[in-house]
Amino acid sequence: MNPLAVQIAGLALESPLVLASGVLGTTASSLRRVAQAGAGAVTTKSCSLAARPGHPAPCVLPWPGGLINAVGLSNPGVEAELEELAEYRRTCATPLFVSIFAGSADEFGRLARRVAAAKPDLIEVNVSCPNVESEFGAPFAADPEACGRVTHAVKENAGAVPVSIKLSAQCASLARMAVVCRQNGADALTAINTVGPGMWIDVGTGRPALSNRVGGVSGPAILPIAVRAVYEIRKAVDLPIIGTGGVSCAEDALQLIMAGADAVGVGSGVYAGGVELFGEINRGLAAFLKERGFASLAQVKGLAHREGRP
Amino acid sequence: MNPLAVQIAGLALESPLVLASGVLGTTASSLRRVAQAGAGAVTTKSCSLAARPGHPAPCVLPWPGGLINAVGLSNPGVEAELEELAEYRRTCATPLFVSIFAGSADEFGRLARRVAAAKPDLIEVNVSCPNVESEFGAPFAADPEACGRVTHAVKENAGAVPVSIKLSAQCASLARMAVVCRQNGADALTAINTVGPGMWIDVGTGRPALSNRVGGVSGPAILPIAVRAVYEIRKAVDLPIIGTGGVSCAEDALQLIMAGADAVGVGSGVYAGGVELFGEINRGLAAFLKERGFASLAQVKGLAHREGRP
Amino acid sequence: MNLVLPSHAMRTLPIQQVATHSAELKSFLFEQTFEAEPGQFVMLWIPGLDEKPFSVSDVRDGRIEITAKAVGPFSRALMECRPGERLGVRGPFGRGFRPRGRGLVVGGGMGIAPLRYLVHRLERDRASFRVALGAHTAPELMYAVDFARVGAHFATDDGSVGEKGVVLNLAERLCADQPVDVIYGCGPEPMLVALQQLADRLRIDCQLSLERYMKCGIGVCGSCCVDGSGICICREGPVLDKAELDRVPDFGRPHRDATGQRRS
Amino acid sequence: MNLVLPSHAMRTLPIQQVATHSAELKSFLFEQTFEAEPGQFVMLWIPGLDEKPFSVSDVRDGRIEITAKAVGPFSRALMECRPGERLGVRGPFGRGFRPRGRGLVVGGGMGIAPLRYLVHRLERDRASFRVALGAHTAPELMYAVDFARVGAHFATDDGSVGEKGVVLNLAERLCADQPVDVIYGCGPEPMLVALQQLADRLRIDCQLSLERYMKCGIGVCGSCCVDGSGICICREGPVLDKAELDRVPDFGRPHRDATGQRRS
Ligand SMILES: Cc1cc2nc3c(=O)[nH]c(=O)nc-3n(C[C@H](O)[C@H](O)[C@H](O)COP(=O)(O)OP(=O)(O)OC[C@H]3O[C@@H](n4cnc5c(N)ncnc54)[C@H](O)[C@@H]3O)c2cc1C
Ligand SMILES: Cc1cc2nc3c(=O)[nH]c(=O)nc-3n(C[C@H](O)[C@H](O)[C@H](O)COP(=O)(O)OP(=O)(O)OC[C@H]3O[C@@H](n4cnc5c(N)ncnc54)[C@H](O)[C@@H]3O)c2cc1C
Ligand SMILES: Cc1cc2nc3c(=O)[nH]c(=O)nc-3n(C[C@H](O)[C@H](O)[C@H](O)COP(=O)(O)O)c2cc1C
Ligand SMILES: Cc1cc2nc3c(=O)[nH]c(=O)nc-3n(C[C@H](O)[C@H](O)[C@H](O)COP(=O)(O)O)c2cc1C
Ligand code: FES
Ligand code: FES
Repeated sequence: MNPLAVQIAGLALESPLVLASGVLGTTASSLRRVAQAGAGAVTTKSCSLAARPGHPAPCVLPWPGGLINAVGLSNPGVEAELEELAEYRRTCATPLFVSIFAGSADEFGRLARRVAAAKPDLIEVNVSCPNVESEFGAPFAADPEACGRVTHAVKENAGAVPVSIKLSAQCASLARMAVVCRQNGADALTAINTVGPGMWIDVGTGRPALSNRVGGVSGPAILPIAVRAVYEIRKAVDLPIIGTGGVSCAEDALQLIMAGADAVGVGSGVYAGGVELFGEINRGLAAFLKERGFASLAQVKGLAHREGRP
Repeated sequence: MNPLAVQIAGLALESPLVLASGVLGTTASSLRRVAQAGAGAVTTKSCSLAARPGHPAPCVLPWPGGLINAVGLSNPGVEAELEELAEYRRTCATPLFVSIFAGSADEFGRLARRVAAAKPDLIEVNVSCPNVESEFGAPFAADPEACGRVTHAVKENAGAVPVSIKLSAQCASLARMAVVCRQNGADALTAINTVGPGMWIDVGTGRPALSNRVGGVSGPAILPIAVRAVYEIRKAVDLPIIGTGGVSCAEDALQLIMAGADAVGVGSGVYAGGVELFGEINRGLAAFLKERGFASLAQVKGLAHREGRP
Repeated sequence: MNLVLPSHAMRTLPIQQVATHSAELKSFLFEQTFEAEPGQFVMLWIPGLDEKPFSVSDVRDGRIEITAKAVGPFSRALMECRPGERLGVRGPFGRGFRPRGRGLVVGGGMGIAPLRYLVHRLERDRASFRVALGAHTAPELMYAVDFARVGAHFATDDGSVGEKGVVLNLAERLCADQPVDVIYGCGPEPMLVALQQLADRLRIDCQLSLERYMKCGIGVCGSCCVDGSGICICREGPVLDKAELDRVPDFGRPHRDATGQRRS
Repeated sequence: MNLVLPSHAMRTLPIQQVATHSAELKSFLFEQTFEAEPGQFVMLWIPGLDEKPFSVSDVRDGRIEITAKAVGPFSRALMECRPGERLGVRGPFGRGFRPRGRGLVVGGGMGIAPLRYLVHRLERDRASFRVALGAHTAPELMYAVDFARVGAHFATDDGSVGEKGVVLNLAERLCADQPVDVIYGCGPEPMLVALQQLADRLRIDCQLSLERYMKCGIGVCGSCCVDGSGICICREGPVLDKAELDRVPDFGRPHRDATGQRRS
C-alpha cells in the first residue's frame, strides 16, 4: 500500500501534495508537468467568467521570506480554462481542482455551474484573494455571512462535484468561518491564501516594488500562520482540510498534517525548489513515516491536538 | 547636525531606532545597555498592575523566519517596573518609553496614572498582544470602539506624558483604527505588534513547540506586513508613527521610513544581530543618506506615497 | 529560510551610460552587481510603469548592458531614460547558451543583442565560431563594428550592409563551407524555426533563444510555459537545445498573451 | 533571511541512553547533532511540561550528554525519562570556557557536570591543569572514577571521598603548591564568589560559570540580564572572566526570578 495515499472529499490522492492555485496553473501542459513531478492533485489558477489581464509587472517578487504577489487574478476566462481542463483530462489522470472566483455570490453560482459541467474533481472557491479589494471590496473570507452565501451558491450549482472553500487567515474567527462553510455544504476547506497584504519598498527609489503597491505574502514566512490556521479549523470542524502556506520541505508539510490537514498545498515553494520539489517532499514524507514507524499519513494527522505529555 | 535625529510627539531622538517592547526591556541595566548601543529611545517590556510570571518555556523560539513568542506578558508589576525606571533615569539620558497593558479601559487608566507620575518620556499602550486572548478576550486592537475607549482612558490619566497606541496588523481597517486613536487624543502610533498568532509544531513529537501552543510571529518574516501597515496608517492620519516589525538592517528601516514611519522599532533583530545591531543600522542609515545626497531622514520619510514616475 | 537569490529580489540601479544606436535602439549600462551568462536575461523595471524581460547584451569592465528596441509603451519609455535614472535590474534569470564545439552564431533583428555577449565569451574562450547577422536595414545592425572585428557576415534586406537578402541563406552557405557542430540562434521565431530545420537537415544541434510572455521571470506564474511539455521558458529557457525544442509543439506557432489566452 | 541558527530552532531527539548516578542524579545521552564547547548549555524541553537550561556535560563518540539533578518539578520529571523518549535539545547556547595557560578546575555540587567536558577537552589539548571537586556526599561526585583518572582532588563534607571539608580549601592549597594562570569554576554562587576573591588575591584570572533565570536562551527576553552592565548571561555567559565579573554587581547577591522581580 502507498503510505502517502490520502482521501479527501471522496477523492483518492496518491500523494497529499496539491499544487496550490496560481502557481504554474495556467495551462494543461504546466499542470500536467506538476502532476508528473509528483503532485497528488493540481489546482488551476483561479478563473473568472471573463478574461482578465491582471496587474502590470512587477506582480510576483521574491523577497527573503518567500514571495509577494499581486498578479491581479489574470486568467483567460472560464471558457478558455475549460479547454485547458479538457486537454489536461485527455493526457493526465491526476485529479484536477479548478479554482474559481467572482464578485458576487450569484456570479460565483453561475461560474460554478459552468465549471461543474466540465467535471473537474473538485471546485476550489477562492473567496480570499487580497489583491482585488479595490474592485470587489473586502474579501468574502473576512465575513462569515458573505462567505456562507457564496458557499451556498456554489454548492447549489456544483452538482456532484465536491467543493472546497479557500479561506484566509485574516478573519476574526477561522473557527466560525469554518462552521459557516460546513453549514452551507462545503465538502472541504483550503487554508490559507496569501497573508497580509504586504508591501515591499525598493529603497533605491522609495517606490513600492509591486505595480499594485501591495500584494499577498506567501512562502516560508507564512508557515506558522498556516499551521495555526489549520489547527484552529481542525478544532472547529471535521471537514477535510487542504493545508496550504509556506511549505518547502517534508517537515513543513508534516507540521500542517500534524495540525490537522488531510492534504497539503504547495505554491511558492516551486520558486526555490522547482517542480522537482513535489518528488522531494514525497520522498521526505515516506522516509519520515518509515523512520518513525508510521504505516500511513493518517497516523500522523492531527497529532498536535493531543493533550498532556506525549 | 545629526542627520539621524528625529522628532516624535515633541521628543527629540538622536536616532530613529527605538528598542521595541518585550526585548531586553526588563531591567534598567539591559535598557541602558541598548541605549548605549545606539537606540534613540528604549521601550520597557509591557507591565501590568500586578506581577505576572508568564507562560512556561518554551516561550520564545527562533524559526527560520524570525521568532515566535508567547512570553505571556511576564513582568514584575508596575511598582517594580517604576523602580527600574527610576534607576534608568539616574544613569541614562536616552528617552524611555514605558509600555503598559491591562484588561479593561478603566484598568488601563489607573495604570497610566501611576506610570505618568514617574514621568517617562512616552507611554506606549499595548492593546495588541495576541498571546493573552484566553485571559482578556480578543485584543482591543481588533476593535476600534474598544481601542478608542482605552486611548481615551489613558490620555485622561497620562497628564503631559505623550501616549502612543500600539496597533496590530490584524484588524479590519488600520486606517479606521488610526483615526479613532487620533480622535481620542493619541499622540503617536506604534505599528505593528507581532503577527498571527502562529504555531510551530515539532515534527519529532507532533507537539506545538510553544507551551502556549500559539505565539506572536516577529522578525524578518513580518517586514512586508509592517511596511504595509505603516503605509496605510500614514495615508489615514498625520500622527507620528513608530514603525515596527521585522527590521534587521538599514534597508529594512528605510522601507518603514519610506512607508511613512517617523521612528523605527527594533525587537527580534536583536536575536541575530545582538545589541550591536543598533549601531550597525545607524551607520547604515547615515551611509545611505550620504550616498544618496539626503540631508536628513525627514527627506526620506513617506517617499513611497508619491504618485507617478519618480 | 533564505530561499531567494538576493539578485532576484527587487533592487534598482542608476543607469551609468546610454549608448544610442538610433532613436529607437539603445543600450543601457549598469554597474554589474551579479554574474550573468550569455543568453540569460534580466527583468527591467521602470518604476511607476512596468517591468519587462531583456537579454543581457554584454558584461564587461564591471558593467552589465542591455539593448532595447522601441516597439511599444514600455520600450518607448525606456528610450527616454537618462543616465542617473534608477531602474530595477533583477536577475540573471533563466539558462543561457552552453557553448561547445564549432559554432555558428545566427542573429536576426533584436536577436543580435544577446549574441554580442555570446561572441565576446566565445572569443575569450578561444572557441571556434563564425557569425551571421541579418536585419532589415543598416541602423538595426547595432555594434556592427564590434561584430565585424570577429569577421561576422551580414545580410540586410536592402543590401546596405553585407549582402542583400535574409540571414538564413547566409547561414546555410556558411554551414556548407565548413563543418558546424551547433547553431546558436536568436531572433524572430520564424527565423528560429528555419534554423532548427537547417540543423535537422545537417544533423547538428542548435541552441535557440525563445521569447514568451513573461510576468514573473522566476518560474512561478506560468505565463511563459510552452504547450506540450510545459517547459518554463523563463527558468529552463530562454535558450533551448534541439532535444528541448522537440518538446515545444507551439514553437513557431501562436502562443499566449498576458491573460494566458492563445493569440494568433 | 535565515537569521536563525538551525540548532536554535526547536527539534527533539530520542534519549539514547540514561546513566544513573543516583535516583536524583542522572546523565542523558543524545545523538550529537551540533558542536558544543565546554561550558555551553542547551535548552532541554520535556514536551507538555517546560524547558530548562542544562550544561553540556560531555560530547564524545557522536553523542552529547547532559547531567541533571532533581531539585524541582522539571528535573524530577526528567529523572523519569527513559531511553527512546524524545526531548527537545536546542543549542548550544552561550559562551563556554576559553582555556589558556595552567588551569585549576574547581567544581562544587552540580557544577561538576560541565567540568567533566572541560577536563576531557583539556586532556585532548594536552593542557596543563589540575582539578579540585567538592560535594556534600560521595554519591554527588558523579563520574568520580573518570575524574580520578586525571588525578582530581576531592573534598566531601563527611570525608567519605577525598578530604573532609570544602573544595575551597583544596583549591587554595593547590594554588599555593604550584603556579596557576586561571581558575575555571562552576558550582554554587557563594563558591564562585570565593573563587573570584582567591583569583584576586593571587592576581590571576578566573572563568566562572554563572546561572541566572533563563527563558529564551537567545538573548531576547532579558530575564537573565545581570544588573549594572546588563550582560546577558545566556548569550555572553554563562562563563564570564574576571573583567566581565567586575561588571556584575549582583554577583553573589540576590537576583531575579521568572517575573523579573529580585528575590533574596
Ligand atoms: C527572454 C526575453 C529576452 C528579451 N530580450 C530583449 C532584448 O534584449 N531587447 C529587446 O528590445 N527586447 C527583448 N525582449 C522583448 C521585450 O521584452 C519586449 O520588446 C518588451 O517587453 C516590449 O514591451 P513594450 O511595452 O515596449 O511593447 P508592447 O506593445 O507591450 O509589446 C510588444 C511585443 O513585445 C512582446 N512583449 C510585451 N510584453 C512582454 C513580456 N512581458 N514578456 C515577453 N514579451 C513581451 C510581445 O511580443 C509583444 O507583442 C525579450 C523578451 C524575452 C521574453
Ligand atoms: C546556564 C545554566 C546551566 C545549568 N546547568 C545545569 C546542569 O548541568 N545540571 C543541572 O542539574 N542543572 C543545571 N542548571 C540548573 C537547572 O536549569 C535547574 O536546576 C532547573 O531549571 C530546575 O528546574 P526545576 O523545575 O526542576 O526546579 P524549580 O523548583 O523550578 O527551580 C529550582 C531552582 O532551579 C533554578 N531554576 C529554575 N528554573 C530555571 C530557569 N528557567 N533558568 C535558570 N535556573 C532555573 C532556580 O535557581 C530555582 O530556584 C543550569 C542552569 C543554568 C542557568
Ligand atoms: C504568484 C501567486 C499567485 C497566486 N494566485 C492565486 C489564485 O489565483 N487563486 C488562489 O486561490 N490563490 C492564489 N495564490 C495563493 C496560493 O494558492 C497559496 O494559497 C498561497 O501562496 C500560500 O501558499 P504557498 O506559501 O505555498 O505559496 C497565489 C500565490 C502566488 C504566490
Ligand atoms: C520575545 C518578545 C516579547 C515581546 N513582548 C512584547 C510586550 O511585552 N509588549 C509589546 O507591546 N510588544 C511585545 N513584543 C512585540 C514587539 O515589541 C514588536 O512589536 C514585534 O516583535 C515586531 O517587531 P520585531 O519584528 O522587530 O520583533 C514582543 C516581541 C518579542 C519577540
Ligand atoms: S514568467 Fe512566470 S513562470 Fe515564466
Ligand atoms: S534567557 Fe532570555 S535573554 Fe537570556
